[in-house]
Amino acid sequence: MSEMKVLYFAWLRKKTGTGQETIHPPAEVATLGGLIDWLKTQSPGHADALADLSMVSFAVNQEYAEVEDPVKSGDEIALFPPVTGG
Amino acid sequence: MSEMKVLYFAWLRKKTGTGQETIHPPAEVATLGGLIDWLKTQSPGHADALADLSMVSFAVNQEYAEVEDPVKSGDEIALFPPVTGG
Amino acid sequence: MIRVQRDDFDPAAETNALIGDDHSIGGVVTFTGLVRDLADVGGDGQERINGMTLEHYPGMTEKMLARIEAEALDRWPLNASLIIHRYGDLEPGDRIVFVATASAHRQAAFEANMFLVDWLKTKAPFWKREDAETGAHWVEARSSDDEAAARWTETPSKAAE
Amino acid sequence: MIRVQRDDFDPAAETNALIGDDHSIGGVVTFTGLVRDLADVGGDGQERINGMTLEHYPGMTEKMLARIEAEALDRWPLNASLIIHRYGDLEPGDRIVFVATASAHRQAAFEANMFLVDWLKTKAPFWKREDAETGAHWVEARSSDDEAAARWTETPSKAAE
Repeated sequence: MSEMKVLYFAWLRKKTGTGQETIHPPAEVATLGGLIDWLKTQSPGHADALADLSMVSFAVNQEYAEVEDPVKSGDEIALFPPVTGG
Repeated sequence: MSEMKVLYFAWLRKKTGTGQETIHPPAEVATLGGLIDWLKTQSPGHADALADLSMVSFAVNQEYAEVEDPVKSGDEIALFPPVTGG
Repeated sequence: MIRVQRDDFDPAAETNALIGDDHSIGGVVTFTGLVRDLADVGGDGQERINGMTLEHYPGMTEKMLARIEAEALDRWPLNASLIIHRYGDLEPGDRIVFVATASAHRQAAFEANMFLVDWLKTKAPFWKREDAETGAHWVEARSSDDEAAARWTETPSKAAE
Repeated sequence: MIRVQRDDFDPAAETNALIGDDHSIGGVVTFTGLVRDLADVGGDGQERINGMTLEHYPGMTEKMLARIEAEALDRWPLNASLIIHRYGDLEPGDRIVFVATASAHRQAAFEANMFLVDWLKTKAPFWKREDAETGAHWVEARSSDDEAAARWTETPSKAAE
């Protein structure tokens, strides 16, 4: 069974109610997009946070990623709004 | 009789042998170019300093000026190489 | 050199340390970003803010800053560079970010500094939450920042002089 | 604010004084020009220099600096600006010039700072004499400085953001 760590930042942390969780998605989840679809089924908060993906940026193992990029067991996934530092 | 102050900077000061002089050019000197022609007759050092005007910048009363600009009694004239500050 | 820290810093001491005794440096450019007491809201509106909290993604932040700096060092002839970015709770007037670039000639120092600041704004995983009069809210990313960063995807002007 | 002086200055103290308690400032850009120990000579050559003397035209210098600063304040939405230029005898590593610009947003601060430095190099009546290994010589003006200054004769980009 695959195991991944998912991090949420800024308002995604607020909406999902967690800053970090360990998840065990089904084996057919092979892309970031697939993972997000699955995450949306996990709670109303997750569904709300991920309803509009144009408002969300993604990283896999601390590298920016797109929904079509692959994910695999052991990955660190991060979901966050567009950055506003500097 | 007209009286003007002429300032020389950098290597123009060295070549003319003076940093500042009060001059009394003849009445027909009415432009910066005319004044420079007259100055060149005042000493070999002046002639040498002003031999190549492409190497010289000019100011009249602390404003950049061109050879065709007018000069008159009481003016402060400055002759210097292109600036290299900053 | 990059640093991500909660504490304030001393721009003068940082700049002096950056220059050291390297007398081949002819120009040093610094950018200091400060917390403003006015925030831009929709349209031309502004509202007063009492403070700001900066959240970041530990690990990825350092990775991105190091990469951005390496890119600048690769693209411009810099003698030295420094990025400091703070996180945590900040008040109006507080320093948020500091970028310093040193080069033999000014053009490289200016260009590299602007590049670093533009990339910080669009690539470094920081998020600002403003504590405004009307309540706390997460700052939205600005398209003008994306546009500013996009200009560096072209080949930079030859900044050797 | 402009200052022409023989003495050194403290960039940190100057910058802090410039910002004061103006919390509408979001970005501060500084440029510090330093005396290099290598001078560019003909072609790609360089020679070591032991020091430099900066001569200027008292009166016209202040007039030109004040005018250049007024132009920058007119063209960009700056909260504050400062130009300090030294004259006299300087050694490698010494500060020659300092330009600081503060604005609500970074783009105006960066552009105005570059404008001021470019104009200083081509309009302010200073002349550098380098004390080089091969003897003292007056530094020649560089066409690249004229080109850098010329870009500002166009209308500047709208730097309101």
